[in-house]
Amino acid sequence: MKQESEWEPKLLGFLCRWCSYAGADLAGTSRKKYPANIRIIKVPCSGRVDSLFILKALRLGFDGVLVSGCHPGDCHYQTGNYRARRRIAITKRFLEYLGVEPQRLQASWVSASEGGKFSEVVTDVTQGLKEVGPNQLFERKKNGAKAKAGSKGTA
Amino acid sequence: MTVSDISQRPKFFAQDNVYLPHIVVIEKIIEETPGVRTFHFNFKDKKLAQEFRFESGQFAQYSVFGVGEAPFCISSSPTRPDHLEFAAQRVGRLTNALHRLGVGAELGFRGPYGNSFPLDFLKGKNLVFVGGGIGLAPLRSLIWNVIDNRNKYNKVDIVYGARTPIDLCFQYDLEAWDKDKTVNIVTTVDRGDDAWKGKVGLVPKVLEEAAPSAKDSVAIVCGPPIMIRFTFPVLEKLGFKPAQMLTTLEKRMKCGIGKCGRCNIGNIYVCRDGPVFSYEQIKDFVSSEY
Amino acid sequence: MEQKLRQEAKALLEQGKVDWIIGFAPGSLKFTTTPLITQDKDDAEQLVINPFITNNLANFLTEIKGRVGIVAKGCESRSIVSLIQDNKVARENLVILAVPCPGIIDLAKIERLVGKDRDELDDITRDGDRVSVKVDGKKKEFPIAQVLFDHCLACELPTPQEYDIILGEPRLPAPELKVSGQSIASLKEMTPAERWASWENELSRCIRCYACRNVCPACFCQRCFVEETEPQWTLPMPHWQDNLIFQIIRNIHVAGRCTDCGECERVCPVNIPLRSLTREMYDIVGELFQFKSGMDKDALPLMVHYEQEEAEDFFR
Amino acid sequence: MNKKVSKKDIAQLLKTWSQQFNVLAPSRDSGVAAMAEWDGKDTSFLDWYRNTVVPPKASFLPPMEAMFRFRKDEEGYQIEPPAKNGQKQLLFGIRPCDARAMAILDMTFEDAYKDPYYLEKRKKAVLVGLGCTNPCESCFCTSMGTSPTDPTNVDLMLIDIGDHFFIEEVTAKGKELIAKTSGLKEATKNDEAEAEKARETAYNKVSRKLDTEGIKDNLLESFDDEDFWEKVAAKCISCGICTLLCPTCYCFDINDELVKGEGTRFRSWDSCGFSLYTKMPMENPRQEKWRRVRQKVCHKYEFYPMAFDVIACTGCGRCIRLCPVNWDITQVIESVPARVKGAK
Repeated sequence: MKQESEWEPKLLGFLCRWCSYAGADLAGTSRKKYPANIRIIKVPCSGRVDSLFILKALRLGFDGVLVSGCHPGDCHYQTGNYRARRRIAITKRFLEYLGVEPQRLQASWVSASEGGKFSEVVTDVTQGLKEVGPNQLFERKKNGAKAKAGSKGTA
Repeated sequence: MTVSDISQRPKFFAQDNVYLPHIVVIEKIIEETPGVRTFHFNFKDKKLAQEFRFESGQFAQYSVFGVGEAPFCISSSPTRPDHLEFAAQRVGRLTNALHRLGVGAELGFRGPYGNSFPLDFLKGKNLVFVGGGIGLAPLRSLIWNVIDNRNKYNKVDIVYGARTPIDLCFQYDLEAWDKDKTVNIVTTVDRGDDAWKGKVGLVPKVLEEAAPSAKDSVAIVCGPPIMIRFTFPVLEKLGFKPAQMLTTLEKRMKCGIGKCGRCNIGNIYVCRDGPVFSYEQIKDFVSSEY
Repeated sequence: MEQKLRQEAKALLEQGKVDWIIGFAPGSLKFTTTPLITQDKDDAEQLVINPFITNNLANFLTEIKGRVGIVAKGCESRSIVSLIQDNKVARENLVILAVPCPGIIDLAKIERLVGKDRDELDDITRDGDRVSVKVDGKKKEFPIAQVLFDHCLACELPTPQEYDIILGEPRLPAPELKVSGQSIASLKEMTPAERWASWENELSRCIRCYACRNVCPACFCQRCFVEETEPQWTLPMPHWQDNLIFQIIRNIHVAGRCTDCGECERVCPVNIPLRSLTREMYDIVGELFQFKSGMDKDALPLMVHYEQEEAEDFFR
Repeated sequence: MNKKVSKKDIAQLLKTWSQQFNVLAPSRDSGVAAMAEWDGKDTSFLDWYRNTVVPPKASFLPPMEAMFRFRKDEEGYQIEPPAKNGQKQLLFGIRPCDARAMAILDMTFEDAYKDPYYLEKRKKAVLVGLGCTNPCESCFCTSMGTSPTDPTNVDLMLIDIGDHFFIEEVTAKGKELIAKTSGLKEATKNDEAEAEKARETAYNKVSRKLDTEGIKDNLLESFDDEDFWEKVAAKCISCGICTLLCPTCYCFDINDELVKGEGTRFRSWDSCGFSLYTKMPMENPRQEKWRRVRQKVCHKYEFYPMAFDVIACTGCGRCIRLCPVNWDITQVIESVPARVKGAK
């Protein structure tokens, strides 16, 4: 077993190619430091990110997911990020209701020129994940609290 | 129809658990058409390779581990046992994964399952093979079987078609049969191209023109369901009785042994009671379920 | 009300105004009804309206071709409106026969109250806001708040807004949110870990019969994501992990379409409290976007529309 | 001489049997009745139990089951069959309809290629039947070749005679078990008469009837009657309740799961009611709903009788009482056109 302190969270980032992905690039070329915990998937628009991607990432064991797109009003496709915002909003709220820690799904607006902001976001999100610990959502053995008895005593 | 007697079939290959696959290794891959590949393979365990027996028309379940399992007929002939072959068209999840594999890759194999072409019944008869697209795969097992025992059978006619010239599978076989003076082959395509010298037209139509005699003949048909549906009436017109028409069917299968419940046509399970049927056996259901 | 319905339905078919009538007929078991989907005017005689018309008939609209006369309670009318928003059905092909609905009786609640199964009861009758149950020759009375479905107690639209013919006097909503929201409230009292564990436990019973999905008018995809093979998002087998993902995504997909008709929870053969998922999503959508499903047929669907400024608070 | 056991001693009896068997008994998880591992004390099911929601087939053909594991190493793929579980199951309280269903399932799993997973568990198991005293409104077992107290397909049959259960020793396996079980009382002549009376009372309580005379031929004749099947299927929502929870339905799916290099092949319940059930990449022979409904009805009442000479329905009534739209198999069978015409 690894020590608690050695554990590093794995973060999956879905970055819009028009802004946040370029922002990440800029962070790299301008030597802004950010944690190596993030694995990046380039998407054509934050609006491309289906809630399924997020769930699948958590199911596969990623400790957190970051969706990042263009600032409101700046979408290359006019409205993609607005749609993403609605979708991520309900996904996030719903997952939190189910018992997923809020830190595991994060979203940000990062433009192509905001290399600094990108590194801050990743640092911040990674820190948040370190606080909640490894994702064991889908690994847990059956130990759930018994729900209260319902009906249908017979078939 | 009662439950199939499987005692006369080559023994299925399994430890004591019919669901456990054996490991086979891909030895060669032939690109038949843009979407179809033939895989030559052999058992990893040399002893099993020696012991394995099957008959023309039988199929097996092939696993790509981690993706799943699917049935394909064994398309090579038991008369040429140095390796086994099957052909797969890239159409779904499993076949996509299959087409990503290279020589040396390992597959799971369990079988052989199902019945086979009734060689005793075919003996001494004129044989008319009617194939479409990848439907030639099960037929070619039998055709090579017949050619390797040529004196046991009478006249052999082959009518084979595909959508376009590049969709013709097993072109090396077609050439070989074309050269073979003991068999008569007609190849057709739905749409020709500039280089195409053969016939143009749908298989049932070309079959009707070729008009093979029904006397002492058996027709063996395999192809896409739509082709099968249109070929039977043509054969009937040519004087073939339902008992003189054989086909081999393809259905969705999971278990391959008559348990999982998907491949039935009426009370017949394609995997257990087939895949080879006479038209007589399935004609009640064929209009509505196939 | 029943007589009027039968006359209207028969006339609609006779005059060729509709090709189909969808309504409720008596079921084959005590206290049940069954959907009646017919083209035969004589079948109109079988139509009933009673406290057991549970199904959401809007579910059948997407698979029926032609003009349809449909019996609709408030929740059905909302589902119909939602389908109109999504261009799944055309308003001009529908004749909506509105039933002002006083709420549907939840037999499972009665079973729990009297400790008997539904087929052991002699009679259930409703009189205003009391329901009396006859069992073993004795009569027991309950206030409706104890025996109606939770979703009926939360009903915001007992009388359809969108209709062509109305059967009876309109009813006003009288939501009892406190009673109907009990199960969600008790879930919210738990810690996140306890909640997740509770869902793990509930979803472990799931057998993947997909009744929740197939009974849902808002689940109209031709091919559901759980059955997709390339890529295969979840395995089509009852692993609790995959079951839970199925429910999460299903709820996200029907957000803004779900009208809290409660059918998913009613039909679940293994008693998974699915309404505690759907209702929470309903409330989230209402809170974040002030969106109420199936209220306005000219409104844009939730996920098609957006406002310049909304739901910003958690974006960095 | 037959034995009897006091209702108060059932816990003791199950405890005794627990030493030798993995005892399963009716239990409720969140109100859903199923056969589950007995907890060592609770016999309250004797009061509430009528039948389970999840049929006992689940003990032999579980909703989901690992077939084998696979792993890739330097030498290629390694297959690891499941460890043989030596445990013997004792199902206490199985109903005669479900016991008959087990006998029907045996036919499929014994046929031609033997199914090792099912048979391994099934062969070792002991079925202890519990006669019904309070059949459901949806039950029609007496029309399907069995009855609320039918002992045919169990090893032991218990019949409620008031304070006691009368024990009918049916098979050699059952007799052997009783011989090894101490603390049982001898049943008297009077007990035997009581048992007979209980059988009759229970039989008469099953009110739903279905005439199945000639149904196989009627269905064959009506097979192509598309109008009829479309009408029958109209309200079906294509869910899997009636099939997955049917005690005689056995269809399954096979899937591979691969997690971090460790693979498992699973089989899991599947249903012919699902629209993608027969879907092949290019073609789906049962795309339309009525074809799937026809398959379900005909499989039970036509194809199974053709293959095994028995209707694959035991009248347990689950499909009727659990159906979301009250699709009722008995009404459907009654209305098959060839019967209505007078072939009946």
